[in-house]
Amino acid sequence: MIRCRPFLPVLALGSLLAGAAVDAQQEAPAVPYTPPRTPDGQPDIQGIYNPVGTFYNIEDLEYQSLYQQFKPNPAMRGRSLIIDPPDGKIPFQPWAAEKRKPIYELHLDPPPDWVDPNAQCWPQGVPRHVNNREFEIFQPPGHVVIFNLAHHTYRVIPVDGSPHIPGNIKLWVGDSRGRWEGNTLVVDVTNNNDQTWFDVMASFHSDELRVTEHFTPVSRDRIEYRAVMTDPKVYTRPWTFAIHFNRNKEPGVEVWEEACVEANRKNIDLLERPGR
Amino acid sequence: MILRSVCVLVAVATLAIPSAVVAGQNPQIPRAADGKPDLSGVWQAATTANWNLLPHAAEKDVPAGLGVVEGNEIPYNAAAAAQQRQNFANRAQADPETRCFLPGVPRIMYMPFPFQIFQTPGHIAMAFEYVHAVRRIFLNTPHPEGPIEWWMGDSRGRWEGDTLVVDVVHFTNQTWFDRTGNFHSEGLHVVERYTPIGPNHIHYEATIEDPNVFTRPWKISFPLYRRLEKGIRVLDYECYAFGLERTWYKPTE
Amino acid sequence: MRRAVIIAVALVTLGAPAAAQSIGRTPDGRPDLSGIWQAINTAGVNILPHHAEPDMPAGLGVVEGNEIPYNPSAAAKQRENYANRAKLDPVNKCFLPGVPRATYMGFPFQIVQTPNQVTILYEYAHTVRNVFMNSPHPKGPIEWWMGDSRGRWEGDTLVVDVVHFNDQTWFDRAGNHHSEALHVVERYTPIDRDHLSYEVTIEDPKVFTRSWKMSMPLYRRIDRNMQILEYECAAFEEAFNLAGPR
Amino acid sequence: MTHRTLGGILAAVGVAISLGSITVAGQADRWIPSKLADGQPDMQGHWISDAVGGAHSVEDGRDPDADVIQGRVGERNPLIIVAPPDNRIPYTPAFAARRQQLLRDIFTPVRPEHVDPHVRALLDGVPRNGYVPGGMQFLQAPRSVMILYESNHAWRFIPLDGRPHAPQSLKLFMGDSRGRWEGNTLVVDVTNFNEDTWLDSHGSIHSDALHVVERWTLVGPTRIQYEATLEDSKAFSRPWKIAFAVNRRPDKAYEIFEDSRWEGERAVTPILEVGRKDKAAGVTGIHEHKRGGR
Repeated sequence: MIRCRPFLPVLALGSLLAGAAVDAQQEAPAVPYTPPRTPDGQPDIQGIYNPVGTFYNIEDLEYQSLYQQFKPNPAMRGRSLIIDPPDGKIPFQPWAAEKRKPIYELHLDPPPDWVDPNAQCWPQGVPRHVNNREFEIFQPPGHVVIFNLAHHTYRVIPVDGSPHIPGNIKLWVGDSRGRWEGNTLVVDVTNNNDQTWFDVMASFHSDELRVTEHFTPVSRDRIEYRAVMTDPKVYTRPWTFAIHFNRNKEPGVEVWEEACVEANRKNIDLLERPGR
Repeated sequence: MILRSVCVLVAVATLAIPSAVVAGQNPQIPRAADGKPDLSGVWQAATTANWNLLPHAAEKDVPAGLGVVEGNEIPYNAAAAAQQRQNFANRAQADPETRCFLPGVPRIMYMPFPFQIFQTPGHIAMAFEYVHAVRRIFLNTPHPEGPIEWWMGDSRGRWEGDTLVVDVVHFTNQTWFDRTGNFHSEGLHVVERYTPIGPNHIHYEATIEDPNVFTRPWKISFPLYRRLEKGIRVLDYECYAFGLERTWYKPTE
Repeated sequence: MRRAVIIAVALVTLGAPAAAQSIGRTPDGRPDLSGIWQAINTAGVNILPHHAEPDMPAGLGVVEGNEIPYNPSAAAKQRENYANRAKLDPVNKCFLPGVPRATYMGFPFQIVQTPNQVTILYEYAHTVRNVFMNSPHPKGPIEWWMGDSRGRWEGDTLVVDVVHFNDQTWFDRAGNHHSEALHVVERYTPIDRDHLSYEVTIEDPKVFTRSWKMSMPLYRRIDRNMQILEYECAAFEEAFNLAGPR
Repeated sequence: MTHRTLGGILAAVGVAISLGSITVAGQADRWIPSKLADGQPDMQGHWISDAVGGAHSVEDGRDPDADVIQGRVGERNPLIIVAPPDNRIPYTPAFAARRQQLLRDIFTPVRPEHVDPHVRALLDGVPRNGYVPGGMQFLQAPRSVMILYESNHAWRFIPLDGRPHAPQSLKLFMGDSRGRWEGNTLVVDVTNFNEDTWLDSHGSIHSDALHVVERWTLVGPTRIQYEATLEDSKAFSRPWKIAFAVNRRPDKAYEIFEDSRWEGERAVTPILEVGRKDKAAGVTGIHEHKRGGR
């Protein structure tokens, strides 16, 4: 049997989400945790983690499954991964809410232009990059690098005080620059392009999106994560998204290759267009 | 007092070494905390090997190149040689690169895009600009048991003196070595050798073995150049997404 | 103690000009710039910061301040050039690329250095530049694709003054352009044996509101048996079809 | 005037030739060129070959009829082919037939490759670049000689350090040159040619097996004796030779100016239009002319 992990986003997501949202709202331990240090003095948060969240509908945890596995969970009705604003909704400007509405409504059977960008194997963007599948945090000197199992995407976060790249360059996972505030990794993400969604529900943004992330290790095996999204083109105010990550404690575990474009027949058809 | 002045001298001499050594035959290699050569940084090959591993004249948008294959010959068996000719004839459609697929190893190493090496004692990672390919090189651990077919293979490394030796297996038969249809099967076995030859150059060598396709192992080699531009970083080249952009964000007019 | 300090200072002095010690020199004491060099960047695509497009990798740009000070009409022309770049880019017709574009087209070039003449041989379209040392520009008006280059040494820097351009060349594939009044000053400074710092000042009162600069490292190609080959693009059918009828 | 004209170049050629001819053959033995720091005889400077007409036809020189039209009657028109004695390129039967067909195609050209590569602004190759109109400059850096041709800003970099040729499969317009000094003679071994250049405008083709050995002998302060042996196992039945004098340009301050050939190329499209029209009208013929060399 071939041991490669197939690209099966629907199944994988379904299993990941079983009961995930319940965990999401649990309180962090009260005792302050001080992680060990890497050789270059960073708090050491290296390891493989699973996000406890959902990229199906970050605004409404009642709907936790995708496509054919659709099973609403009434217990979670009204709960959201968005902790600010208090209503748990993305504060879209009116035009943007209008624009999103039909895409939102047709998400179960979207026309080609309204397919979730991530389902097309495009990189996830931030924060979806850490609200997706299993990922690994790696801390070589001067950097925090995050490798995501899904689509083998990665983020490089220099923590050396270097400045952002010129503003007009737009990237799929943006340009991340980090710093440690105590044991919390604070990352400023700019240079995002406008092609990614935060979930399957057309939660879009513009290329003026700026994300400020906080990674706070609260125990050896758990990191609390907050991201503040600012985008004056699309939102009426900044909003905050919160999840946490649990360490994968399986001994000797490694994040292995997962091809996406290469394994997805549908996408191959999309690629058959003039020019390389 | 004498002792103290000697200390000063030693300190100064140590500081002065890099400039003196750069000019000599014994270049200063940056080292990691564990004493191994420090390969970390942004690197790029400057060869034309991605177009053709072998010597080739220029074509439209293809610079000429002297080739990177030792002996200027790839030892195909008869059937594989025929397959290569067929690949060449169909290369406009058949090259997996035209579909933006992961290019495999060693091809990713000479794609004309930068990549960044991250290094810790047990684990070396490479992050590539081209289709955000990544390679994870775990040191001193065995390959997972196969059969496994990965586009980028499974890389396991070890240090031999100042050379990082990386053994790569578990490939698919879907990748090519270049745009002229040079190819391999899933039986491909690549042994890479990364030898720093100064602060800003790595000598890269790969031995390629595939009993299904080649009659003997063969070698490629070329230098990797450290990108010295201020603020250099790996950007993105998400080529499968080109031309498929959406306009979700535009206000309706 | 005092003696030790003196020795230490002497050593520091020796050690300090790291580049100066590690670079090769010609018999007349000048830095030896000879060899095969290449810019490894994407300035040929766009000298300004840009994201990726098909066959055109992203890049951080090489222009100081990330801005080209066009006057309004020149800015409009750049936008028009950009929109029609597939058809209008002179390099797509295989024309000589001008200066400084020849430096960062992604092809290697070779510097041949003699005391009175430094010649630069480019692989792209067998372009060549003769940099005559310490001599004046010929009297204009002259319009050459590659301009007229006159060089001088300022310390370890080869400074090349280039004038007498035509208005037909671009700076990159993004339609950044100039007029025949272009004045380029190039500065080639060795960083070490295998790297040059290449800095260019661009001036053109017809097109820019002030002078501006680009800079990049140049890498010595240390590939085995490295030599300049040919990119004779006029021989490619496509170039021929694109260029004519004229 | 913003561009130097071909006329100006040709006038300069005339001056150089008359001066060059002063050199007496007997002086060559006694003359010792000055040496450069790396021991090379110094051949730097600007030179012009005496082989006017060779570019038109290696075998025949310029056509006398064309000389009448161009007002060049009485100008020198030496033959440059020195062996075999009949001044004919010893083509193999296959290449003789190919060339014959090419001469017909030159008469009614319908494809770019029916037009002289020189007219198409392609590189002339070796040895043709040495006898097309325009001079050349020799520049010598340690262990290397560079030839900068005026025509079409072509150049050759000739390493003298004994390095091997580029891999055989790599084909180039100008070939791959490797040089060495034998006394006062620069011997250049040139291989790796493609099939796309002609040796003259008269369709004198060669194959990619062409191998040229050039001998540039400094015979006096103002003269180089040039000789080239051409062998080509596919195209020629045996090696053959060309030879001509190359004279120093008297103007010490001379500088090579830009010759942007392709950028100004306007000839090929009309040539092909006429050729296609003729071909469509059933015109056939063969490109030929009188033997003008002497």
